[in-house]
Amino acid sequence: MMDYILLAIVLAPLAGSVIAGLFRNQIGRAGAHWVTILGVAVSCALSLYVFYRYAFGGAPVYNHTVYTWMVVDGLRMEVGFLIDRLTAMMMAVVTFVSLMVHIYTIGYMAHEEGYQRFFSYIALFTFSMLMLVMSNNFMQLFFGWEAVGLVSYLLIGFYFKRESAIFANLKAFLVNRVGDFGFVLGIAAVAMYMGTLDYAEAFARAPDLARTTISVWGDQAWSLMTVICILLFIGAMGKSAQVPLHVWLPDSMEGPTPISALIHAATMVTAGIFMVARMSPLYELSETALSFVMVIGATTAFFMGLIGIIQNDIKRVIAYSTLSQLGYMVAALGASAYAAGLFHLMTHAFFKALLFLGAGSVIIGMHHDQDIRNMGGVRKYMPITHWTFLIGTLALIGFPGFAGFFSKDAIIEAVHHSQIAGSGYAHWMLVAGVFVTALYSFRLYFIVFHGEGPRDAHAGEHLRESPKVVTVPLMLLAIPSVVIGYLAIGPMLFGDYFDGVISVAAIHDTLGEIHFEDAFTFMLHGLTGIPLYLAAAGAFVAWYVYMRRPIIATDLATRFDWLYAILDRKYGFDAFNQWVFAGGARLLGKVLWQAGDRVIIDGAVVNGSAHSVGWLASVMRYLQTGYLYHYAFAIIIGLLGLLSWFVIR
Amino acid sequence: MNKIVSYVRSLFLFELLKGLSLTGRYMFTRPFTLEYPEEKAPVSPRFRGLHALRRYPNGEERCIACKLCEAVCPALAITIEAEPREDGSRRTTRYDIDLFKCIFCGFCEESCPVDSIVETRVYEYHFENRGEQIMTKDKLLAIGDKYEEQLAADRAAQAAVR
Amino acid sequence: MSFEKFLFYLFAALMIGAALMVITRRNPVHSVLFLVLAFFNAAGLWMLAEAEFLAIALVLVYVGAVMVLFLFVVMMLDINLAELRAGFVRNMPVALLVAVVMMVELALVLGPSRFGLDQYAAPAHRPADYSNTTELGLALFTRHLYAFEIAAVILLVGIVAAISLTLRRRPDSKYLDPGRQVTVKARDRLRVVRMQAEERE
Amino acid sequence: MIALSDYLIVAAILFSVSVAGIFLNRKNVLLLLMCIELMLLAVNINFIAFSHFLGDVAGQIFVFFILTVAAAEAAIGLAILVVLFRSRRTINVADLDALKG
Amino acid sequence: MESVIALWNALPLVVQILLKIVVIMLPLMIMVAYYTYAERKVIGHMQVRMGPNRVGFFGFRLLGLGQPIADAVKLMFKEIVIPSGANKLLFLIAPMLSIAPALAAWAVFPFDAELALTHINAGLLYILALTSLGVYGVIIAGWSSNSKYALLGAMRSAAQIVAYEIAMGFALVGVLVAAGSLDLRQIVLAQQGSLLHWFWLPLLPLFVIYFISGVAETNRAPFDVAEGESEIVAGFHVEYSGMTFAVFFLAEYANMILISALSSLMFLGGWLSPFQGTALESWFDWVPGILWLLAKTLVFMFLFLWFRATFPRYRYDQIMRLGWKVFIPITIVWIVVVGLMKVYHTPWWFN
Repeated sequence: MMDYILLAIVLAPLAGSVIAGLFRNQIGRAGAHWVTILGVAVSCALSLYVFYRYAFGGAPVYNHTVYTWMVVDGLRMEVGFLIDRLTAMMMAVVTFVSLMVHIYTIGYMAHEEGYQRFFSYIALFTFSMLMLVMSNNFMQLFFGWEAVGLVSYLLIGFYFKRESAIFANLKAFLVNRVGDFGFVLGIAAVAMYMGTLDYAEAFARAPDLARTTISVWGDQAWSLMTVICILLFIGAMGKSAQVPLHVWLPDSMEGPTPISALIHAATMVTAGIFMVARMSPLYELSETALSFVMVIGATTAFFMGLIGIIQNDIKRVIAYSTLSQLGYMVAALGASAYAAGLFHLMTHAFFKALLFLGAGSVIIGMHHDQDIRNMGGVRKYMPITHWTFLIGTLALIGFPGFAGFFSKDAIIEAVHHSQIAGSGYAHWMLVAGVFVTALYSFRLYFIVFHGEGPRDAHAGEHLRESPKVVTVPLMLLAIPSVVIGYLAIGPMLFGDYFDGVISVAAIHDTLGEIHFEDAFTFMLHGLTGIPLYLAAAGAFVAWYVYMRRPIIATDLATRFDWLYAILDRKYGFDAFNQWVFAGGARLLGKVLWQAGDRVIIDGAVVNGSAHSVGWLASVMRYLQTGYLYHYAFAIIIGLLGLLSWFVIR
Repeated sequence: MNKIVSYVRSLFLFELLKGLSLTGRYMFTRPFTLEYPEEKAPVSPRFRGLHALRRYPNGEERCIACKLCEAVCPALAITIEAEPREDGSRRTTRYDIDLFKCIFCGFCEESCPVDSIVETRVYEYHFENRGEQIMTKDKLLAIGDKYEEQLAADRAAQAAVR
Repeated sequence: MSFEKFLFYLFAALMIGAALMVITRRNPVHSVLFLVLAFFNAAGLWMLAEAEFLAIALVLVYVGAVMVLFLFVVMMLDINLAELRAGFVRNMPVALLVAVVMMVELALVLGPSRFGLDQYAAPAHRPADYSNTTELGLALFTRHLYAFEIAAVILLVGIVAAISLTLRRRPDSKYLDPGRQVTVKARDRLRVVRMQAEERE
Repeated sequence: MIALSDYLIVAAILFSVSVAGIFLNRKNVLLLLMCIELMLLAVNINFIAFSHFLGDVAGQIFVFFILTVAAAEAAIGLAILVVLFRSRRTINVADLDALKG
Repeated sequence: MESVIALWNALPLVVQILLKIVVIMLPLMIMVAYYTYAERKVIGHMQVRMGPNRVGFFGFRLLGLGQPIADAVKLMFKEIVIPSGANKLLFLIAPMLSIAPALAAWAVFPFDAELALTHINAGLLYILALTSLGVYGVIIAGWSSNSKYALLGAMRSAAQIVAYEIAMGFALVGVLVAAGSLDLRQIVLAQQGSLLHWFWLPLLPLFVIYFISGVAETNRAPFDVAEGESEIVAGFHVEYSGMTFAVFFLAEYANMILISALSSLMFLGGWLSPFQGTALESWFDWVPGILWLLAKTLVFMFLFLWFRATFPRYRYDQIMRLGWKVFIPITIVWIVVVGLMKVYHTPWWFN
């Protein structure tokens, strides 16, 4: 029974995607969204059922191979499903958000070209993501990993006639390649040293290899586990956009807004988080790797948030916010608070999707103008969007009682309790990040929804609430954004929800050190902590600077122009990449082109052989009279010669 | 559907079998053949057979050499030469019909003002030597004499419609 | 000289003679007919070598079909014979030289000293109930099945090639399809339109 | 008794005759084709003779295939000839020098 | 009786063979002669005429039975005109080439279980080879006449014969698959049992195609475009007269008889009694097999005439279409079917 349910979960979106993609002209626009939504809805319903069974029914872990692709030298390449509470939660989140996005898309894309193609892509994405989270082996994980990357590429470049979109998707693709390179190496290392691609077997063998060292280059001894974990984490850095592989995510906002919500906020980018959590038995064996993870995460969390403050594109602000929040999750992972990371992942999925969709709703209202400087006072025209967006913002900054509050507080607490190297730095970064988060969030909120009406009066006339297909998902997403933290913190973080799924070494058990009685007391405890006041300060500063005295903002910008410039250039990552990697590659290409291609291949091999053949042919031409009988005579004379040789011999 | 039916029909050769059955049926009907020399088909009074020149009952030849028949003959089979006889009346000195040219159209008979040149019911004749096919005046008159009775009767019988 | 030997020499002589005629006749039609004769005699030789099936097949395939094709083409083409004969006499000495040298050499290689009766004894005659066809069929459909199928494919390709080479589409030719004429029904062609009667002016 | 060498020499003579034919009628594609047929016949006689004397039916199988291929060859050759004649109004080999380099 | 056998054995071999040939040829020639007579009679009656009925013997008309003899005598005494520019040798050889295969085929024809001139085990192949030679007479006659009409007729005829020979050959392949032998006697014996065991039933399409191809092979109506009186006067034998023409004439009818006989041999059980396997079998024991064969052959011969009286001439392209696009595919398909029936031992024929 379970087999069929799981297969149905995976294959229903795929079927929808295939039908919508291949028969797009036959089924038309409505057909495309019906078929994909049906597929995803089936998938979602079944996922929720599975989630119910695992979360409340206590169903046993399901780990079976469905199909063996091939067996190479004992290495089995299989398609299989590993379903436990982690997976069940991911499935539920992925399919639910995906379903919301599907419905929302009907409204958002209503007048766009490539409607069917879009639905095909997002359904395909759902399939890929499910394959990723449900896999029970590295092989399938990698398949899903690459498949979501592919869909992401396709979707960022959805407006393929727009040059910036092309650049953005190429950028995403290339940056992800860097990460994936590490990821593949990590998988290869797992296959090489553990001789298996199956999670369960690999985890079982991992402790035996904890002391193993290898020499990567030189004579330096590296801990095998550290190497594997860091390599895998490089993959996660690519996919989850951690510094310095984060550069693609802001640019990916070139894609349509539902995509930004679905892929670049709620689901795909969390693949890295999920993967690290899934690999917790490996990471627990390497403190170095954990430190690395934590530092990277904390850095991302703070510095990316800073950039968000000065962005003017509504989606980019949220994108940087996403980066920052991903940094929080990664930092939680580094602190071995996998559950906290996943908890934040879940809450973040809801409220970030909500924010993105809300932003999208505003964008629809503004007729696809994304610049916040042109907005303002939208509150009056779009009440539902406004209220849901406000909920999302509060959840994001961690307003007590909202989802983000619980998860973020838990992370900060966990990092605070962590003892590994870098935890002090990480803690301060994260705490400072809270202020930054509140600042950019409310800056965005105030600029967009309050203040003077739209700068372009003409736009204001047409500004009205978005259709039902847009607002309903917003409302549906707003509910979990408020309550999910309160409901889920108990079982997920401090209960037994992840027992047997995530393994945490006793010395790393940072969550265990947090004092927790129930969600309400946890909330009350939060009221006494610094983060809340920092958040409130951030919100206040945002109000004061951007609403009350807008002059301060420009004044600050001119006074601290060096800082502004740094932030505006995003710390120069792009320029660096452009100059070093792109320029270097170009230089290398030029050298190869000039020396390798033109001189050696073209000159010597191709033209050289052609010339020699030409010369040979000019000599041989005299043999080629074109008369049939000359050839016949040649044959006969040859035969005579052969015969003579026989006779004389 | 129609196509399929016709294809199946053609495959089973229905039409051919129908044709075969038709000829097969006729094979057993009585032949219509007349065994000619012994049996002869009836001949119409208007039959256009061998030519003849008629005479008046008093023995005077009817032909007055008006040459209408010569003029009307589409095959140019008739050749007439004429001179005044001693008694001054115009009569032919030569009246030849080349039977190899003649197409038996009957125009000469129609054009004749005196019912002189006529076509008899005779269709059994033959030639054995070159030149015999030219019916001279003498031969024609002889034929006319021989069948005068029947010729007269046929003309009389047809008088109403001529 | 046994009867068999007599037959052999008769067939051989006729065949060689016919072959000589093939290459020397002025008229290609005669050449083809002599070629047919040569094939007949070759079939006789094969009979003597107890290859009955192939002997008959030679007649059937070559004489019955291939040579008819040749004849057909020769008759159909309006060939300028004089032009093609040019150089016949001039080439004669070379041709004779090459042929004779080749013949002598071949005879030396294949002569009785290597392939005589003492080297290869004549096999005993087959019993009367021996069927060459059966044996050939058994070998053909078992051991040589793939080759047989390839041969079939080659023939098919030959058919296709020959047809596609010579097929000429004549777009200007007009013709009727009596089948369709016969099957047509009145209602396919005739449409009865009910019209309002017009008033007289 | 007829010796194997008898067959072989008959075939050799036939082969030489056809070679001479190729030399003599080098301008006439039709006769060239016929000479090729003669050559194949000579080869076939050899195969049959060997098959007979060695008691191996494989030689006859080979002849069978040669017959097949030769029939196809003749058909295609003649088809080419006809097409050629249609376009050039001649079958003179000397006029067919499009292959000339 | 013994004395006759002794006398026979005393004769030299050559004479024996000649006598045997005469014994076969004489009735055949008489049959050919009277076949022409029958043709005129039958077609006459189908067209509600009487046909020849005058020439008789000794002053008696006898339904015109003397007609073929009279025709033969007339043709024998007519002048053989050789057209100017004709290739004289080939012109004279052509009729012989035309009739020779038609007669030679009878050498292996089994008239009864033991009654055949020679018995070879590849008889079917032999007959196929010989019938494939018939085209030479036509083609050489057409070419050597130095006449456009004759050449056109020969071309048509050659193409037609070659085309239909393939269908015919395939039909025969079906027969030999069914019988499992190339031996004509074995083919007949394989049909033993009853009327329903004869091959006409399992090989019905092949049977029909074989016979129709036979009609086309002999250039008979409705496939007689090679003669095509209306367009090319008389086809390949326009220029022939007298005895040379007579030989062509004979060849045509001899071929028709051969096709008929072969059809009855291969599809209607040859000399086998049609009452075999029924209650009537013993009643007809006294009938010699050859009479059954003759009766079956006569049926086919009658069919030839019937066709001619019934069907209008095919157009040339239709003939080619029928041969290549209809008959050959059908035969190939049916050979496969026969093969399957054989493999699976379909009752009643192949068990």
